[in-house]
Amino acid sequence: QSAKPAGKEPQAKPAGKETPAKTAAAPAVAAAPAKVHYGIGREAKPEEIAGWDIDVRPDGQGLPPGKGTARKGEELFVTQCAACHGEFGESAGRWPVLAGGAGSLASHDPVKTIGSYWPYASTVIDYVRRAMPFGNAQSLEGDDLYSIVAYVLYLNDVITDQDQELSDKSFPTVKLANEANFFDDDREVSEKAFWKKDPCMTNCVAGAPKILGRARAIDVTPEDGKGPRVE
Amino acid sequence: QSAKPAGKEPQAKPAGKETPAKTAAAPAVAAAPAKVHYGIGREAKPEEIAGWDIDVRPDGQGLPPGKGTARKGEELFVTQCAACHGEFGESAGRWPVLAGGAGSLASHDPVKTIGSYWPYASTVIDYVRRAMPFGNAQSLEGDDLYSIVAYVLYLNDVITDQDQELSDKSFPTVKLANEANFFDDDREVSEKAFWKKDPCMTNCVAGAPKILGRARAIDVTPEDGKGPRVE
Amino acid sequence: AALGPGTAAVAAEPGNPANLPPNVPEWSKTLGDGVAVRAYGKPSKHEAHVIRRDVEWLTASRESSVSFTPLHELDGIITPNGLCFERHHSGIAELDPNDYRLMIHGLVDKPLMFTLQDLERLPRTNRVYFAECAANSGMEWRGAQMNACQFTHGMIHNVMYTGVPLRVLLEEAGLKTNAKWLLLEGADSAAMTRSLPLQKALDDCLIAFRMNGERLRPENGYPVRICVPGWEANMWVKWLRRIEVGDQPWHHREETSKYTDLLENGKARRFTYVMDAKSVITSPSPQTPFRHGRGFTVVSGIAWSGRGKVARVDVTLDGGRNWRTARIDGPVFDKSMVRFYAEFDWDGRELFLQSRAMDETGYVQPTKDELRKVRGVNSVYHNNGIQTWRVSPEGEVENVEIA
Amino acid sequence: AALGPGTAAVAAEPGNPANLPPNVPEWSKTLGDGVAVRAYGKPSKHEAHVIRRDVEWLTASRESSVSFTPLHELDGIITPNGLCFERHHSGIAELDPNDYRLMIHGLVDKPLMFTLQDLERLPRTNRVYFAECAANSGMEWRGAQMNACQFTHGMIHNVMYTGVPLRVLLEEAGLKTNAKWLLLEGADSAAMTRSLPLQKALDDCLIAFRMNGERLRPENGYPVRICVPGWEANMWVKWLRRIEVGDQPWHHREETSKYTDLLENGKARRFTYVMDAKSVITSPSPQTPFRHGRGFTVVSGIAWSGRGKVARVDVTLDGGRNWRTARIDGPVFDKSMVRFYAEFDWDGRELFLQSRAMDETGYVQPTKDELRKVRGVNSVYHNNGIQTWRVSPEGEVENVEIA
Ligand code: HEC
Ligand code: HEC
Ligand SMILES: [Ca+2]
Ligand SMILES: [Ca+2]
Ligand SMILES: [Ca+2]
Ligand SMILES: [Ca+2]
Ligand SMILES: [Ca+2]
Ligand SMILES: [Ca+2]
Ligand SMILES: [Co+2]
Ligand SMILES: [Co+2]
Repeated sequence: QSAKPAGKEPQAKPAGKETPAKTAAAPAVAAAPAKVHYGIGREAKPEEIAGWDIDVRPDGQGLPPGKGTARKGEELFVTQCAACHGEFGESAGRWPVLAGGAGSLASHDPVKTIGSYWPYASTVIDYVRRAMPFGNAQSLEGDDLYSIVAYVLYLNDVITDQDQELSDKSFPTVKLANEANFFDDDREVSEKAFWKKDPCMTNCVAGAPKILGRARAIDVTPEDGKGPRVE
Repeated sequence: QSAKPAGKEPQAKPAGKETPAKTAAAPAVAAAPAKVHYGIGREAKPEEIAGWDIDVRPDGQGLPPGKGTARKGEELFVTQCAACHGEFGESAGRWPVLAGGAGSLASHDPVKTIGSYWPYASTVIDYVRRAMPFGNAQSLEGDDLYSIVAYVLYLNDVITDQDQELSDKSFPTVKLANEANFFDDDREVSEKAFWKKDPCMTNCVAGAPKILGRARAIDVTPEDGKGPRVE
Repeated sequence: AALGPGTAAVAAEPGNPANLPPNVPEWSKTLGDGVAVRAYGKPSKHEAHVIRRDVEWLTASRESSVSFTPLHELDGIITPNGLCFERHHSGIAELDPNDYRLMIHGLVDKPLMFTLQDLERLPRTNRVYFAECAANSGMEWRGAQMNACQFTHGMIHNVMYTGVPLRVLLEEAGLKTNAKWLLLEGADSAAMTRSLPLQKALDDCLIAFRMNGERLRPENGYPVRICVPGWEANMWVKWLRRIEVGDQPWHHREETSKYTDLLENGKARRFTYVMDAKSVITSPSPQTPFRHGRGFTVVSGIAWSGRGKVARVDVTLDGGRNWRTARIDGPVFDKSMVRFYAEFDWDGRELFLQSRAMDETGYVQPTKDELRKVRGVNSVYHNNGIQTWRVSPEGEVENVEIA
Repeated sequence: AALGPGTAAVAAEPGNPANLPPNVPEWSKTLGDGVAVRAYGKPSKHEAHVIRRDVEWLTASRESSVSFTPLHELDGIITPNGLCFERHHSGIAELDPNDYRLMIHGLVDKPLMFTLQDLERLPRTNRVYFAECAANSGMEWRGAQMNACQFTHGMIHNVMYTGVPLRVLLEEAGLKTNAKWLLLEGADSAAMTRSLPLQKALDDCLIAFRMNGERLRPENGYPVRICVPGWEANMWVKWLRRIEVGDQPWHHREETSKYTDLLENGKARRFTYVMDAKSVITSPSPQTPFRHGRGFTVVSGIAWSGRGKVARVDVTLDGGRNWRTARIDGPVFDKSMVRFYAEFDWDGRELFLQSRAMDETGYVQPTKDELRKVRGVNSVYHNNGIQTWRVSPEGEVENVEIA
């Protein structure tokens, strides 16, 4: 017995370029020619793009020039990162943990770090460059950036030699252990049981409801201010 | 050439009493009987109604007990009303004019007052009782109310004898001159020309547009702070 | 800077070079306010000009006056609650919701008293409706007067209401067979009243307690107002405290002295409830001129009708010589605003922009002159004539009347 | 006061007798604030509890945290702008709109730079979409934890956006034949990035500059964000500054470290974009219990699906033993919230309320156990399991899990 929604409103696809050409008022004085481009916006200059194009990809595209070692990175990390992330990436207080957690992913208490979870090392350099240190973003570049990232990878046992040099040349060769454990969204296959024709409407479960757990018992709802953290 | 609105949404009539009976979830444990009343809200007590039921109709329904004369009302009006409406209802500054304007309705500058425009005297007693004095509403009752209203009607030449007594008995006999000049909305007849099948789309007016008036020239748009008033 | 017809200048690019590429602005480096610091948010400080405004000379006091919605700064069909035009007759009544009562009495089987909590236990519904003051555009009867869309057309808002159909409450009380009219009364110190025909009450009126999802705002009747869809907003009594059922209209001040339409011959129409189909171009308009010079651009506006759905909107660039049908975009609801757009390539010449709404009953928004021919210029209310904006070659926009 | 099962008490009538009939309250006698005194309005002081709230223990700092929409205090389908949940990664970037630039480059024929004014010259559209954080209900994977609808489900809002289809901008730049992915980047100091498949970009993504009629709020990306309809809100990059067109995804932090779904076997799903169909009863819920005792009452909630329209919502009063189809009321849009109601006569007994959404693809919202069976309890994201509220005979409501 299916509900009849009070009003069904088909949302048409947003207007593409064709729409105005078909339905808009052209100037009455002279019909507008069907146009391929609106001619709005100007060309972005190469130097403008260079200033903002800071992304790095796993294949190395976008890596900034520079080089560094974990040994050089340690001091920088201690000065600029450790206050939050701990001297060894173990985290100070509730700030994110950056290292550890190996072998924990299938456990009851997975610890997802660069070493234990992340699929690509390029993500570290990209992210630190764009977002860290927290509150002083986009301040790291060149050799300092490579050195800090090398130290973070060293903390994660991704590189084991403190003097191994990472650079825009060598960086793409750094591989992370967990890469193969990611797979693309497969819900439409693995969860196809959730597409049900006729969900049960009467006598779907036997017996009276039994309470298995109550949020009240856990008692972490504000204002209480205690309890587990989530990401 | 008619536009196809991007999405037409029929708004069903708001749910009446039948709707929930037909489609709502009844308690699974025991089906709710089709009900005539929801049983929500409680009976309003007569004394509660009496305190809020302040409206007055042209036929006299709702007139509060009391009596008064314009002579008695004059002093009350001067004390409580004249600061805004002027001693003779002519208005002080930009507050509403209460008297005058006879014969002005068909002119270029109609002055719509109780005497010149209003159809029913009951409206004066109802309105003054509920809304005046401005900022001290519902403060007038009984003989004071009748006296002030009598004075306002006297200012409007509706009554001409300062000592004529108005009371809940006599009030319905007071008639205003303009009553017959009101008629019910007839737009669907008198303006039926506005229902057009195919409004003109091309070459609808000959010649180039000629500017007849510009708001800029009148120059009363804020922040200028001068110009005519509207109601 | 005036450059003469057909030579509209392209404005220089705005902005502070320090914040433009290749440079990285401060906000891309340092932290901003955290979450819930703004527990109830408000617009950016750069939008401080987007506000309701009043016209000082219109009335003697702000407590009985009107503020206007900044239509020229809005898009889509939803009016944000903070910008809904206000019309108060004695200022904003500030009710404590615990003290709220709605009384229904008169020609009913059982007079009833409802708390706010009671109302929320009855079946409710969600509807989008425009509310337009009958005096909207009232300052324009004699000619172009207000040089701003906000002031020519800003006594309207369009909101999604949640409320209980009035019919449900009336049936709960039980109507006597001679019931024909309702008196609606507000709890403000104007104790605002209007007479409502029973047929409309049973059709689509809502006892509303929410607007755009949240509680009504104080200036819009918190905690309860009535929606009278398609009818003049003066009837949408705010702070609704009482409904009396009767057998005849009350002819109160707001339906005699006010909200009656004086015609040229001195006679006056009363009970002119329905708001006729109407539209206006909100951008460009005097407060939002073309600043971009020639080229492709968008004309945007709103249309509505108290008789049902808007069926079509036409736009002219040459003062009504030639019309093109505009693109209606977004939901089209019964007795709700629609949003329309007309895109075109501006060659920099002088324009006379107008829009013309049509509704599903076949009503076509008239020109101001067509309207004056039937009504004269003394009506004050119900001015739904077609608005003209002149666009100069420099892109400035002004309110004009043309032949 | 606890009266035992089946004897729910009727609350005493609220209010101060001095303000109740037959008495006439102050606000019916004296003037309130005039018009435009509140040039940009805000809610009544009696609604000060209707705010976004955060959970202090969730994160180390409010600049990277979340605040939750008070769903239990809302109705209809529009979320007021001031109450839209926030998720910032480095606080609110406060841009000057004159300094706003959107750069499009990469695999395009001509890299382009747009000002805000430029964007408003392109054909725009108005759409209502929900935006739900993929982590919404993420605290409930291992069992009932948050005793408030605001905190179990409040990382969602539903807004009418005005914007330019992303497709229009991409066609203006001209796509190279090997274009397959887009990088979206924000101007905040997290320089938030996500990779977006080109197909979605060309389908229904919007470059939005308005929400519910007015400019975006600072906390929602002022002046420009992207809407990625039906997909997790993390992709709806705020303060959008740059779009790079590429031939492969970037695998950035927000699509590797975060927003990947760890399964029980230690493997993880990535690119889980679509938000599955979901619903929740917003009232009664722990923050809005039944205060009225037995009798007729209304259960109200919201449902949504990232795959299209909600087709139907069922409600159970007995913890899923028996279901009835609820009444959907108000507009039903694609990838938008709907509002549903289920009215019933409460006899004062204990209830286990649940709602179950179905969308037009035939997807049925699963129970929490069905979900855990496929995903385990470590996924963090995409928890769309059926929520249970226990109603006690006294009308108190709590978040429970049941068998
Ligand atoms: C003031 C505190 C603070 C400092 C200093 C800081 N970080 Fe962070 N870091 C954070 C926070 C907060 C986040 C999470 C931000 C978010 O939620 O998006 C984070 C996230 C990260 C992450 C991603 C963690 C994950 O699991 O996704 C990395 C890597 C990182 N920081 C590295 C660094 C490095 C390297 C430095 C120094 C150059 C640094 N951080 C300095 C607070 C800090
Ligand atoms: C402080 C100013 C002030 C005072 C004092 C005042 N009034 Fe008024 N009066 C107003 C205003 C303002 C209005 C219009 C209110 C509105 O717009 O709804 C009004 C309207 C009226 C009207 C309706 C006018 C019309 O044309 O519709 C009448 C009648 C009236 N007042 C009578 C009185 C009487 C009688 C008193 C004294 C008992 C009084 N007023 C005292 C300000 C005042
Ligand atoms: Ca790049
Ligand atoms: Ca820690
Ligand atoms: Ca507690
Ligand atoms: Ca009465
Ligand atoms: Ca005067
Ligand atoms: Ca001026
Ligand atoms: Co009227
Ligand atoms: Co996901």
